[in-house]
Amino acid sequence: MSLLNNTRKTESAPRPFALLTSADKTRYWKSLQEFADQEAFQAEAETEFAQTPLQIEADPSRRAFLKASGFTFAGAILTGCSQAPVHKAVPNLAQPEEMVPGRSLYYASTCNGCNASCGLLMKTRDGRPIKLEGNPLHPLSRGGLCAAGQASLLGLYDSHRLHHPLVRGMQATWEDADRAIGSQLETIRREGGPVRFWSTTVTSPAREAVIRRFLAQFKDGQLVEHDPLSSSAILDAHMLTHGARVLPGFHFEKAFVVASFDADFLGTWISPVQFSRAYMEARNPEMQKEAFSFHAQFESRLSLTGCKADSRTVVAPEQLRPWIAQLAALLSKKAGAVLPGPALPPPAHSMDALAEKLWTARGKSLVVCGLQDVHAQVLVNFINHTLGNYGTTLDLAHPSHQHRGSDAALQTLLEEIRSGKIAALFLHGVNPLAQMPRANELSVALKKLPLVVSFAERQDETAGAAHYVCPDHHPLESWSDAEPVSGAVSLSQPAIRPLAGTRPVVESLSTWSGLRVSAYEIVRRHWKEQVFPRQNAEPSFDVFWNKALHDGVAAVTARPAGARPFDSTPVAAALSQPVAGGGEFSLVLYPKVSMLDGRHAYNPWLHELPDPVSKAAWDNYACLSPAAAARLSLKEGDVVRVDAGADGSLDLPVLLQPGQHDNVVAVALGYGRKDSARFAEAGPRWLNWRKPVGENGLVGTNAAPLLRWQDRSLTYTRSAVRLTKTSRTHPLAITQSHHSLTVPKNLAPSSGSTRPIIQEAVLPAYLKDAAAGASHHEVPSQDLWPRDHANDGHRWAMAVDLNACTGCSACVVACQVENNIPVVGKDEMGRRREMHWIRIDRYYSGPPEDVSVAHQPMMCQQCEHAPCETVCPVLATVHSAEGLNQQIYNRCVGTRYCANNCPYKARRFNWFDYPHEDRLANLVLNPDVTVRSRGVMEKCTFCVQRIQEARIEAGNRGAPIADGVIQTACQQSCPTHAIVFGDIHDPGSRVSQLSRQGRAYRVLEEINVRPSVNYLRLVRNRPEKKSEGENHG
Amino acid sequence: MNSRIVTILLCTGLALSGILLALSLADFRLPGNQQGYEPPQPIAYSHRLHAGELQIPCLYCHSGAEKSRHAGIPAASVCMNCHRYVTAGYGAVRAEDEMAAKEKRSPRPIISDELRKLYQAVGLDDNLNPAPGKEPSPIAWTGVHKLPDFVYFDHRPHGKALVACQQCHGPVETMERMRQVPDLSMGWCVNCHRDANQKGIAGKAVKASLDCSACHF
Amino acid sequence: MAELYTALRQPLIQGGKGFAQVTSDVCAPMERRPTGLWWTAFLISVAALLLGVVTVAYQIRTGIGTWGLNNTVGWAFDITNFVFWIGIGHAGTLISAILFLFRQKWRTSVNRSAEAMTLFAVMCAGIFPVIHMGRPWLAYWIFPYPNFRGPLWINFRSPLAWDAFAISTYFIISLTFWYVGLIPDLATIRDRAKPGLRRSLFAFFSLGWTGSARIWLRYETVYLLLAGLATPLVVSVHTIVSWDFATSVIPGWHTTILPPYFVAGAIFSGMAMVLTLMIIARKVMGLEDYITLRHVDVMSKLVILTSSMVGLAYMTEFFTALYSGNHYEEFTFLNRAFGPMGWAYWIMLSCNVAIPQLLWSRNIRSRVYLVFVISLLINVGMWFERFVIVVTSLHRDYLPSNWTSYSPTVIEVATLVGSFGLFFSCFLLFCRILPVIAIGEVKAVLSYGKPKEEVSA
Amino acid sequence: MSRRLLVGFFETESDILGVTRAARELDLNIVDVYSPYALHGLDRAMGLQPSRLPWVCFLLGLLGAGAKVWFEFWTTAIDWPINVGGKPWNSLPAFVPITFEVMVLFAGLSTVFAFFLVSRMRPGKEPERLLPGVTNDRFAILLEESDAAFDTAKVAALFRAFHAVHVEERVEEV
Repeated sequence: MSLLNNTRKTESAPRPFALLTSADKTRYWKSLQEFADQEAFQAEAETEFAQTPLQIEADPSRRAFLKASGFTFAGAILTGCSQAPVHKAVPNLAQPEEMVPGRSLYYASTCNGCNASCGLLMKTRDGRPIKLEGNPLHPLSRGGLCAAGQASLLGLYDSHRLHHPLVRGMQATWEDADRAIGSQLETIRREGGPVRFWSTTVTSPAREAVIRRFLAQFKDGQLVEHDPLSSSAILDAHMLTHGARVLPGFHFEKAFVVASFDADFLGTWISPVQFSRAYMEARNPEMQKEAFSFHAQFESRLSLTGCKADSRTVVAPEQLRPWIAQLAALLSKKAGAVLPGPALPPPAHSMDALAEKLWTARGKSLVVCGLQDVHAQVLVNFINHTLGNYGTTLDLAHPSHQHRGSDAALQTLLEEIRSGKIAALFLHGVNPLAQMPRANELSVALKKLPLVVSFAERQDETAGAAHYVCPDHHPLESWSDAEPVSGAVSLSQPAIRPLAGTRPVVESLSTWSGLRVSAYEIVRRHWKEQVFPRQNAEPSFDVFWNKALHDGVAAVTARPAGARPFDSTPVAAALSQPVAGGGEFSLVLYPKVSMLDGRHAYNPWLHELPDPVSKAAWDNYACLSPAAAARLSLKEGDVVRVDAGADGSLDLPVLLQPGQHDNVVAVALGYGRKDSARFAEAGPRWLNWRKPVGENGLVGTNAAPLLRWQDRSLTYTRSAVRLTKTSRTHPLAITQSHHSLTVPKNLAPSSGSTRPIIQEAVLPAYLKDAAAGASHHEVPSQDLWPRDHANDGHRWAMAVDLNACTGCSACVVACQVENNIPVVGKDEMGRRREMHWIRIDRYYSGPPEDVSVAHQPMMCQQCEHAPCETVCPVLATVHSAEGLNQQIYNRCVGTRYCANNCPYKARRFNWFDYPHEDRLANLVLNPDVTVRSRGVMEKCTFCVQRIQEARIEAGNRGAPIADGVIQTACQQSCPTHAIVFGDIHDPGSRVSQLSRQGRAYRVLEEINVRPSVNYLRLVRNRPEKKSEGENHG
Repeated sequence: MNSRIVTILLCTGLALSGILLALSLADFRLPGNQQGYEPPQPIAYSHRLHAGELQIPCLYCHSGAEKSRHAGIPAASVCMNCHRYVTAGYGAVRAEDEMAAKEKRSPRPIISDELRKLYQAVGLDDNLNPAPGKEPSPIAWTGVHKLPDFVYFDHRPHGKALVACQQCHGPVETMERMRQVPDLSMGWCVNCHRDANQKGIAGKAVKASLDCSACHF
Repeated sequence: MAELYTALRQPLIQGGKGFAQVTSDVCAPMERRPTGLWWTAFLISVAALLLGVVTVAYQIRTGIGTWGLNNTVGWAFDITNFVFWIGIGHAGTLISAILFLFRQKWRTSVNRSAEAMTLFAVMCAGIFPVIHMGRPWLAYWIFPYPNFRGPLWINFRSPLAWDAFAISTYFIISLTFWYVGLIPDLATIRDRAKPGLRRSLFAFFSLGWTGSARIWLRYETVYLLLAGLATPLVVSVHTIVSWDFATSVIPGWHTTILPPYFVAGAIFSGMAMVLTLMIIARKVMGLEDYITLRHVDVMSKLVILTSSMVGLAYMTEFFTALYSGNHYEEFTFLNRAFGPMGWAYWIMLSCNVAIPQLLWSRNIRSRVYLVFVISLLINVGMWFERFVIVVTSLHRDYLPSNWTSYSPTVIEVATLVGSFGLFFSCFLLFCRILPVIAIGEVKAVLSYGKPKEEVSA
Repeated sequence: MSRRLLVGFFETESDILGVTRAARELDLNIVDVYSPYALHGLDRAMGLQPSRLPWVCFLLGLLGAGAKVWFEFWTTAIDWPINVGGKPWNSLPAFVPITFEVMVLFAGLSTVFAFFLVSRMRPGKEPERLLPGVTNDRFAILLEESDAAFDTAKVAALFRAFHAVHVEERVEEV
């Protein structure tokens, strides 16, 4: 596909040495005659130089040299005038009707960033996807898209992707691979050996059908699903209590009281985008008023969900099940029943209050648990059953298919692999050698198997051990579908022709089944036969298909999960389980919102994304509470050895994490992956450049070896690990070094020590006064000067609801993709030179053992009295007639005065030329936004390119720009709709409504810079006066 | 001695260069100014013939100007709309017809040299049948009006405001080969915007933005 | 305004010199071969200069990222050095122009080299605003010149634009002032020199000076006018430099006291630098008779005066901040003194306020080596004053999430060293090729051959 | 035509001032006086008018300031008004610093150039009528011999009275 215009916008202002570089590739012209006869001119130009200064070298006199150089210089000036590179414009041979060069087209699809399968809109330009956005029509994600989903776009343009199949590690053709695999499968078909297809939960019903058909050819063919971030215990517990291995649908929007035991449902648990949106629906103070939900969180480390909790209790991981048991006992007492099993110690006061709240909100409450512990999950099921939540906030009629993996099945599979019984093993979406404990053993066992086929897109750890690697398409290149929740089906369609010689799994499987069918055929046929009959609304399949393709989603009848009524038999057994313990420290392995299970370890955008809680990027680390670190006399960045005895040990840098249990060390999964070896040289190189990778040559350390099997579950916690300090240090790239709005005690001024940057109110106070929690209210003072600037047109403004913001950081990545923000690497991040235009400030308050956390998205506030503008000597940042603080990159000389004078420090400087050498990766660049060069200031402009596009489109139609038509990238991606953008001069617009609310305030409005961003105060469902132990355990 | 000769030679050379420079001063432009740029094109397409004589509207070929930022260079398929039938200049076809009439034979298809390049590009042979074994390959035109990469000019609002194409592209209908007429400098853009705000365009008041972010973002 | 002489006062120029003696004394260093000491100093300076050139070239090639700056601290060594050098420069103008207007005759021995110092310091200072730019090759954009962008002018509201005008005006006027002062001396040297290149050069630059009384009359008028212009200019330049900070919104920068504070500080640091250089020059070049202990004494007193002014400014701004009730303002100053960069504040305070008070003692004033050490410490302290203002205000500003630290890289340190290299290389060259003492003006204050009343008046 | 000039050389400031005053009292035509430094009172002794250079300085300074303030106003408020930080188009207070600097620049440079112009000084100019030693340690007075008041004896006595160290005659082409 040929592109009309240049695919990359670069800023090409004169560079210092540009004149001295020769133009060996591009042809230059000086005058028309010369241009007409380029070759002759070239020859002439060459002789002109060749005959003069060089021949004088025989005469060494200084005079001659000076003369020669003078002449050369004059000649250079003569020949150097008016040079401009010739650029080719190559139109299509035949123009597809809907494709207009320079116009973006949006196609609906399904996200493949994790198993949650959110709805996607793929923005394509000139035949290539350049941005992924949430699909507002999708019933679960409803327009939101998380950071990992946004960033998965970069995987498409990853030059390290496999571009061809590998046969025993060697490049091969598909014919060779097919022939070899086909003949081996033929043998297995004849001889009947066991065939296993090991995959993460197959969210695509069409693919599942193909896999099952493929496996059906063999006497013993099995699909083994396993999720690296497993929810197996929930399904297993439902098997015990409801007779069906089912993951219920969670309806946070219907829950007025939410109790979560270690479930990070706003961050990484099962379907965070869906849950965040639903959760916030029950927490909108304007809409909800009294029905504002109450959220209690019990966890051992500070999760993103814990940050939002109204009541957060720090509990050691081993103690979580006993706490659940207590809650179960309290609730069963209220229900008038006695809990079978041994007596429990008397409950904590806070538990009592929570039980009371839950009991009051029977049927409108929700208790969730993220533990990989079947017994704990059984108890949670019991609690939810007692509260009557099944059928209201827990949906077994529309179960989730997002996580179906079974740890037990996995364990069986691993045993089979070790025993060498398996004849053929297919691996899709899993990377066991990086995700499983005892990987060495597994690697040896894998190599002994007769046939191991991996469908990995990249040569990951496991692909290296496979006999054949048959790389799958990137999800944006292929047809697929998904049914994340029973009844909600969605389609995936390709946004680009495959960039490399890859092949969709379903095509590979159909090829090996004897008849190659294209993925499109497979999906369409599946929908015709399986999906279409599940709906009655549309009689014609073609219409149904086209509509589903257009919308990306379709609603069909759900498939019953076959759940039986609650059976309390397993509860007694769950209660009588012994509690593990012992040892000073327990290890908690957790996923980060960026790296998740590590499948995105190739993705620099996600590595660069600071963790919204720790604010650290480009690493995983051992989180310790400040007290624990003090006990071990560890400082941030000291390398500590986390020793789990026979299972191995990890050496990790320490990060101090308030709000964490003092006996817990928490380590993120998904790091130390082979895919991250490519970052060994990342970032601008200079004298003091520091490697972004650790001693292992990888980003972070893989913590998977410390996963633990317990009761046929792969659990993420482990008791009795030993921590020993090593003598090494490993600098961490932490992008926020002061964590609180309170200034250090010794520097506290008499006028108060806490800054009103984030304002918050408790719910009772808010209900009395919508403006509760306001710091001093200052009426914007009069100007010293006349108001010269009529502003009668649009005036763009933004409202950010701090109550809705979970800190998930989707906006950060969305902005990075939209605005061509470069990846600067760990060293630069550590030097506090991150380039993100929007950042999530995270502030702790309260004592370290009971921290409250607030997140604040911070971007350019587009001040009406912008301090940055006045100080720019060259008019590179000035105000637009519509209230935007414009930044003109090509005018900027880079004095950084504007950034110094920005009270919000929202400006970003190009300290170096950040790499743009990867021509494939450059295809992701947004052609609507200039790529900035070194020495230039940049910042958020409220996505002015989108404003311009909307204005021009509206102008062409002759209609005004409707509210909501322009969505900034951050706003579009936000799962909770915390960011609203619009015209504040339009009294009906959402943004002006929000800005008039009692909760609205402006950060630093006392300095009269008049920011255009209104923040809405955070409201916490806490009692007005904190009495001891009331809400905090 | 030797040095003196060299000096004389150099001085002469420099003087000659100086004369050359003086002559080219009339042509002198600041870097980036490509006023008068008139590169040869792979096919000697004549705007004078198509837009001038034949009066084909600009938007027939450059249809993107209404829908997109870029006016676009027409796809070869657009050329083929007419050139499926028109294969050579009128004169050449007449001559062949006369010759055929004279020689009492049916006229042979005449294909002009320039149009042959088009047919080759779309993979057709001289009888306008798909040429076996010939990959169609797009025509690499040489861009004439090029703005720096940090400038986002958009054709849509200008067309909507009834700015004539010639305002920026010059009298294209008289050009045998495409030539850049204005200097396309920022001042040129800005001053046109100012004029338009004062005088309106085609008798209609317009609001042409003078904001930086109208073009730079 | 005649000076009062008491019996205790020494004459300004010692050794009962005649006019010819003065001429030959001052010209001697230019006419003999450079000493080993000079060569050593010069080579060290040139080496430092080369180091600076290399590091600046590396920085321009690679990017400002080679400095230790970050998103919060956008200026550090660059602007610190800029303000420091500009401050150094101010003493030269003060000694030449302001003391000239006040008819302080003792200035004649030091004004020439003080003016040269001004020029070189302004050169050093001028480098930093250029190289601190992300795209220094576009530095000319901050001047309003006709262009093809609309035309697009510059932002006359920006203190950086003011800076550009102030610095260039300051340099041009200082250069003019210095050159005008040199013309008679150039003629003197021209007339001493044997025919040859040296004479031709001096003849070229002495503009045909003959010493005619008619021209002397105009010359005096011009000199007076230039002094009258340079005096408000020197005040305006540092006021404008202080506006870089004072017009901002950053707590610690945004204070109205900054202009007088900066001017006082500039004169203070300049005096210290003049003292340093003079003490070296009189020793190295054998000019003890011209730059006498009395000069050192007078300058020391000025140092005490300006030091006290600076100290008052420090106290005032601290008091204002604490009394303001403005949280951010209060915090910034507490943080300056007791925060993580408090050490810089205390270096500043001790070097600029505490140590100069020693000069109240005549004993210390009369010991040249002690004065020398104190002057060096003041230079250090004044550098830190600018560092404190620039960095400690920035590194912890409004939003705590932005708080960072700052530490310089080797590139920044080498650039500072390089600027010293440039300064001293220029100064040493100046000592070799031009009269370091204004011969004509010294002759005018000699007691030799004066009417009685003039001498004693 | 040529004229004859008598040059008297003196060694001290008091002598040259004295001889000049005396010569003026005698109504001698003092062509010029030369000194190695600026002599106070010599202008009075010679009866010279004060220089008019301050006017040049004042007027050109005024011109510079006026031109600059107009230029700043024209560029920011008229030619292309751009909203900078919400400040008014005519931000006069902000224009003051540069206006002042340009005023000083104009005044200073124009004064110096005017001085060079009226004194006929230019780079590379060979000094006219260079008397030996006057740039070092000698003072010299030039009297026109053709003057009616000129009396050789009187002048000789005068010179002697003021300790002339050397006297010579010069013939100059006019």
